[in-house]
Amino acid sequence: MGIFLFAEQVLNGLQLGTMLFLMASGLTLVFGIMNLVNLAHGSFYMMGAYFAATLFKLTGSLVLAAAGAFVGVLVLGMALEIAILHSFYRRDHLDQVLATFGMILFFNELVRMVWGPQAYFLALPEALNGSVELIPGAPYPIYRLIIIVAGLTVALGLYLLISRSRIGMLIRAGASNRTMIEALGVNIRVLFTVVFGLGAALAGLAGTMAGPLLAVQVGMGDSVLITTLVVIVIGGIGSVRGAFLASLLVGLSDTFGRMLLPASLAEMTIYILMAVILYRRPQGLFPAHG
Amino acid sequence: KVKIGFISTFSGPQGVLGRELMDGFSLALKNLGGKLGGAEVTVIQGDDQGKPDIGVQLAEKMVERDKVDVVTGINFSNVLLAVAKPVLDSKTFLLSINAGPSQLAGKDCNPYYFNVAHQNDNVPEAMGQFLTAKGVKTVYLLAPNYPAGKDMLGGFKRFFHGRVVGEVYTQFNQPDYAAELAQIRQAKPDAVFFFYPGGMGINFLKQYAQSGLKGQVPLYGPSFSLDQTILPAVGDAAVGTFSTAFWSETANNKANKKFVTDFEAAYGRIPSPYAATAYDGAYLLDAAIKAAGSTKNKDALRKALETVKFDSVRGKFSFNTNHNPIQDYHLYEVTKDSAGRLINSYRSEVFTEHKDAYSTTCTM
Amino acid sequence: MAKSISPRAVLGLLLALALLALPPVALSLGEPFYIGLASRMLVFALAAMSLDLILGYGGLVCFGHAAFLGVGAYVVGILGHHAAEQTLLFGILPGTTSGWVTWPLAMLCAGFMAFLIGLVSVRTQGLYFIMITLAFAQMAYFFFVTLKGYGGDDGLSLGQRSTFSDLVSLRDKSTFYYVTLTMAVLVGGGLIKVTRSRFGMVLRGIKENERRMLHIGIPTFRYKVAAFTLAGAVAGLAGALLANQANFVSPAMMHWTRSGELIVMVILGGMGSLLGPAAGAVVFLTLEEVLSAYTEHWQIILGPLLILVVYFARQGLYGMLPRRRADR
Amino acid sequence: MLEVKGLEAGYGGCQVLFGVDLRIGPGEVVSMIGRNGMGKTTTIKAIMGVVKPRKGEVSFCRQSLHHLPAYKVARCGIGLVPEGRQIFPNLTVEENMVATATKGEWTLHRVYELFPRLRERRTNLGNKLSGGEQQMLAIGRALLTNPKLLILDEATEGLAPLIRSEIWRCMAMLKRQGQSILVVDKNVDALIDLGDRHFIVEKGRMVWSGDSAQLTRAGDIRQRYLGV
Amino acid sequence: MSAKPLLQARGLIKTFGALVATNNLNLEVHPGEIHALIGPNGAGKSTLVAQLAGELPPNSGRILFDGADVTAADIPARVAAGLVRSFQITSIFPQFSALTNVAMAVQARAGHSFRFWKAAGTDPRLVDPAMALLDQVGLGSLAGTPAGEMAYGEQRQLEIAMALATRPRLLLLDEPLAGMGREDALAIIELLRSLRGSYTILLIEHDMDAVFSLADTITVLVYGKAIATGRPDEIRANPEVQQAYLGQEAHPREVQHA
Ligand SMILES: Nc1ncnc2c1ncn2[C@@H]1O[C@H](COP(=O)(O)OP(=O)(O)OP(=O)(O)O)[C@@H](O)[C@H]1O
Ligand SMILES: Nc1ncnc2c1ncn2[C@@H]1O[C@H](COP(=O)(O)OP(=O)(O)OP(=O)(O)O)[C@@H](O)[C@H]1O
Ligand SMILES: [Mg+2]
Ligand SMILES: [Mg+2]
Repeated sequence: MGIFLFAEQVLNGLQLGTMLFLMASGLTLVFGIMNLVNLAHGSFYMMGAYFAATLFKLTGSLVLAAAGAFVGVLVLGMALEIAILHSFYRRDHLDQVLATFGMILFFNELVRMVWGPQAYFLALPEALNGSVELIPGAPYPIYRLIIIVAGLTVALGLYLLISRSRIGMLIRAGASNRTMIEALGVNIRVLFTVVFGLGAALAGLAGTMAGPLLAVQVGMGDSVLITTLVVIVIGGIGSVRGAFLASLLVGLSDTFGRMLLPASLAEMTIYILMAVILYRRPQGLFPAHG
Repeated sequence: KVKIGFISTFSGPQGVLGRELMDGFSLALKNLGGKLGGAEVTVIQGDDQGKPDIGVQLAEKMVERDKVDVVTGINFSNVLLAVAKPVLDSKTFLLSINAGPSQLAGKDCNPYYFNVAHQNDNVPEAMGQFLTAKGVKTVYLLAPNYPAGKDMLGGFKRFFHGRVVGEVYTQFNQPDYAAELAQIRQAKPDAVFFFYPGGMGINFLKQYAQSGLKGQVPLYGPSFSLDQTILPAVGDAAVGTFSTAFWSETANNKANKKFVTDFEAAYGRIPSPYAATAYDGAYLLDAAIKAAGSTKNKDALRKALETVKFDSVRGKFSFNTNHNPIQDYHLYEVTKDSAGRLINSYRSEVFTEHKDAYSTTCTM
Repeated sequence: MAKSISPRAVLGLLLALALLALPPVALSLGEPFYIGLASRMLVFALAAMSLDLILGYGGLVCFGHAAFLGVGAYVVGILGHHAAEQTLLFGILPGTTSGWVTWPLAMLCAGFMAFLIGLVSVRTQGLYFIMITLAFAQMAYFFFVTLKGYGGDDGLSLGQRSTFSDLVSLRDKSTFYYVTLTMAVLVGGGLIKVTRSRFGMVLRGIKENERRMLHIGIPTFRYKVAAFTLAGAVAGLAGALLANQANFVSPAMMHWTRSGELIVMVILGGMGSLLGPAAGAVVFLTLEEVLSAYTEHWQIILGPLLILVVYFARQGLYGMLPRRRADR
Repeated sequence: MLEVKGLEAGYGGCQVLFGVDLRIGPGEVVSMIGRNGMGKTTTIKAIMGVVKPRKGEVSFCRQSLHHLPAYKVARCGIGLVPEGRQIFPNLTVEENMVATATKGEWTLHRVYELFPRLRERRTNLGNKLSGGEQQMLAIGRALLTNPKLLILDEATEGLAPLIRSEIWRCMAMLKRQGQSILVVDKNVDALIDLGDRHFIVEKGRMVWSGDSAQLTRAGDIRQRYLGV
Repeated sequence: MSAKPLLQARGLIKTFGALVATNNLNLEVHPGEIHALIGPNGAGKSTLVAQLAGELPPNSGRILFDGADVTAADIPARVAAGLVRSFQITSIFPQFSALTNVAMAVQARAGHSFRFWKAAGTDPRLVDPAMALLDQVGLGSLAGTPAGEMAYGEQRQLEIAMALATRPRLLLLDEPLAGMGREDALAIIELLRSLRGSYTILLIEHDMDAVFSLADTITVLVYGKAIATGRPDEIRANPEVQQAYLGQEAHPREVQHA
């Protein structure tokens, strides 16, 4: 393997990883911290992509589209939490699985009805469509670089928010014992709604960024959801730091698996990785609760 | 009355293919006054989502419950192969208007199976022939990992005599090709031959351009990688790319001129080969049912299908002994038309009255 | 069991009659298609029951149950393929279509796979367990995708259905239906018996409070593995039946969405009741069939419907039945 | 300061409280005593709004708490040391305390003075504490909200005798500083020493109330309702 | 007191990071005695029980039960040998009836849980002994009540019945009186007293009334170390113990209510 190829693949792995992290951070918050198994997280990814695609068509500005989609999914997530999901926090995980599975079906069909069954393919503006030579002789697509940077920024922000800020403490406390945190004077209801919305919006952001790279289509969130689940489980459910490392790990091993292994075996890489890690550490790499 | 079961991929990244096929077929039906061979037509539509198992379920339902006369519409070879058994076992006609898996052309050929489009190997065979003649030394091959992908690259290699420096089968419907592109850059081939239909093609072409490879290694593909389901979404990144095909939107014959004009008028876009073969399929059925009188006498209908003549948008068309087409193949280049839209422009003839490689192994 | 005629008994009797009468009725209406559909439902009922054994009783939420279904189906498919091609499996074993061989073998293979997977996964808990079973199922999925010799991604058509003796031909839809029905009743009944046995008690205890089970001296690990194996084997049988019903096997049978649907069937029906999940399977497939006939966008109805069911019927459909006093 | 009148509450189908009356004046220390399962904790939950009262009035500092959500009740200035400690297992000792702390007399430093053991275990996760350490943490956490009224539900449970007397001492000190306290405990003698007034709860009703002197004398009452 | 101890911990060490929770501990529990373990909060009592019961592996040291080394044995194996614990926080099967709770423990003791066919709910070999045990702890009338709906004190009694059903030779009781009112506590103390002699018990309790009225031997743990072992009166008189643990609560006024 040449050094250029290696470097390029590392970047590819990072790009996939940071993308996954945008998904995983939101899911691990909702999943591990708020104790809600939200399979519909993939739907937020999809909605983000569709919102962005539509806004992009209307305005022609990628920044506007991304911002609009972020806000759109934020609102959608909060609305969903207020209307339905908040009453599922105390329910059994399986109930949550079933309810959010229902949401997947709903959203997929909704998108099919509103936007049609065929996929959308977005073209990037000329400025982002090319590549730059980070290392001379090894060009790399600008857009993918942007994804990497955006992902890393969000990662840092989230880490600070959750593990350093008082808000983070309250969220974690509320996750383990809602009643108690309320009895101590915290309006956990609103806090959870906001956190849920934020998680959804991050997924939406991931979808927005994936749109021009891949395709905007019905069900695009489903397979991403599974990979995201793999990530947060490897990282340790509820741990943002774990989700970050696991995202990069999964991104890199998937990319290199694809290069070094035959096609179907390559698809297995991340699952083998997960099984091995869980075998050695049944709570993931960074178990959030002792 | 004629009942047609139309199974196709209507959703997902490949959903455009189903739409193209359906639109082409419907256009023909409209031109034929809603009738095939004078009989009223009911079309029952089913979305296989590109998945063989769903295709099988749909086909069984159509054959058993709806009792259709003909199953058609299928765009993916893997779905077609899976659907073939329940349909053909019940002695229902299976008319392919796109997919052409080698198995059904060869050892698994069947009296009730007809392919009015192409056998998968043929279009790439033409490109193999062309690149060999052009003197290309090394080539890198990519296709999705499913029967048509295998057939396509197999066909290419049958006529390409240079060196294959890489042959990659990616997961079906894989959206991201970053890893493969990095490897192409490393391999430095003279040319890349890729078969990625529909949404896969769009993603591949876009990412190929973004990665900066476009100026370095020229791309070649079968028409399905560069047709009208792909070009509008890809834009200028595709200009100058060569493909081989048995049909293009610019094909110069009377039937095709009418077809392309009607299609554009009806749907506001240029048709793709899928629409073209679907259109032909309807005309074939019309002619055959007319000749056989009805769909009730299956033997008569089969005879009619084998021999009947119809106005193909491809010009010359006839069936080989294995019910697969004998037709011409040409080279095209992606250019811009006067309105600035991307189109495939005729460059040269590669094969005339070309037959597939499997007809000899077919014993019916 | 019921001494006087309880609403439950009446319900049961009606159900039995309806099940037995289905094929002749469908045939007389000229709709043989529905016999096939009913067989399919029974197969999934069996699969859902097997999942309920570990999920509803043992608290082991297996998100890869479809893998066992798929393995069972592939045993039938692969042996049938070799029988049709007259080739040898691994260069030594001849193929066969005999159900006497393939069905038990399907159970054995699926059971053995469940055993191995169980050994590794039951060490983990909760969501981790869910995910590790998913991981193994995905591996199985991609493994069969890799097997290009058996069609890979594209699946394998069965040349013919399993054969037993000249007396029963599964080719006949009604016969196949009755065979499936018999299997579902026998195995389902067996599972019910198991859940009431000492072994079943241990399973429930594990779900209720595993730590406590350890401290009354029960090495829970081996019981969980055993239950997992048993459930896998039964799912394997369901897989064998499914292969016969569809005449087609493909990796799609083990896709994670399939596993998800199985879980949905179990919860919908009411977990920890065996009969509930069986009903859940039937209701789910019926909904799919009915709604999809009604509108192309049937999932927009099914989705919210599922949410409503979880919201209002905490014990699933089974919980809505008139109840005997809880017999736990 | 806190006034409870005719409070009725329960869980789902079963009613637990059948008209509880309770009054706590400013700077007063009031105890609730009674056998297991008589409704002491439920009364506290109903005051906090964790359990929704079915009937009756609860007011705090002349403000009605009726149907206020728990967090608003808490913000009115009620600090709770709940039964069963209810430590946040996934927060460290220090985080457990600062997460809900408000500015006031009680600071982290003072709590550490009170429970040096907590300082030693400062970075431990909540669920990695011994039972008694968790109890200290629960008290510290409530103090740090600087409440006007401190409610302690079995706060000395599981504490070693030494610490237990430490807590009693601490409560006496708080009392001297004018802190209002509602305390539930099974150690009647200590309560008599500390409390101004006492309420005996029996089957969801207040069956007796009086000051320490009265309670000391009422041996029959104690025998009947408390079994001691 | 017989010469041979039933349980011996030798040089047991357990650390959590920098914290030494069990510090080179030696402990002997003799057959038939009630041995109380007391000490300040966080002294490492529960940690010790966890090690004895097999939940936590010690860093070093050995645990001998009836002469056999069980340091590496897993929980069920220890239970089978007769080393059984109860929990500081009630741990039962809340959805099961009281009877089933105990029957489950009887079944565990009987071994043979790999029985897939015969119904367990009506098996007299399980139900009869379970019923007898419920009667013994005074819960006979509540046999059919779901355990989760029982009063707290009753749940504690049930917990002990379950422990007894496994026919322990040594019972490890971690704060069995926790959260209990005076009356219930007295009932449990009575129950434990009635078990004296037939079972060996290692008792952890902060309720000094209970400890001094029940224990034959008391060991005091401070910072993971046993600072004293002896008869109750010796311990009460020990100034070091008073200073580290008892404080003024050993004051006679408190004790007189026992
Ligand atoms: N979450 C609950 N659901 C249903 N019933 C409950 C619940 N919590 C308590 N109860 C019942 O309410 C009654 C009163 O309980 P409560 O906890 O208020 O008693 P208490 O006086 O605090 O007793 P203790 O001294 O044991 O703490 C009891 O009979 C109990 O069984
Ligand atoms: N898993 C753990 N990780 C880190 N520290 C722990 C862990 N478990 C216990 N500790 C610490 O070890 C010490 C001993 O704890 P242990 O629970 O054994 O105390 P104890 O003697 O039972 O106290 P109490 O009487 O309060 O229940 C405590 O300081 C506790 O914080
Ligand atoms: Mg209480
Ligand atoms: Mg302890």
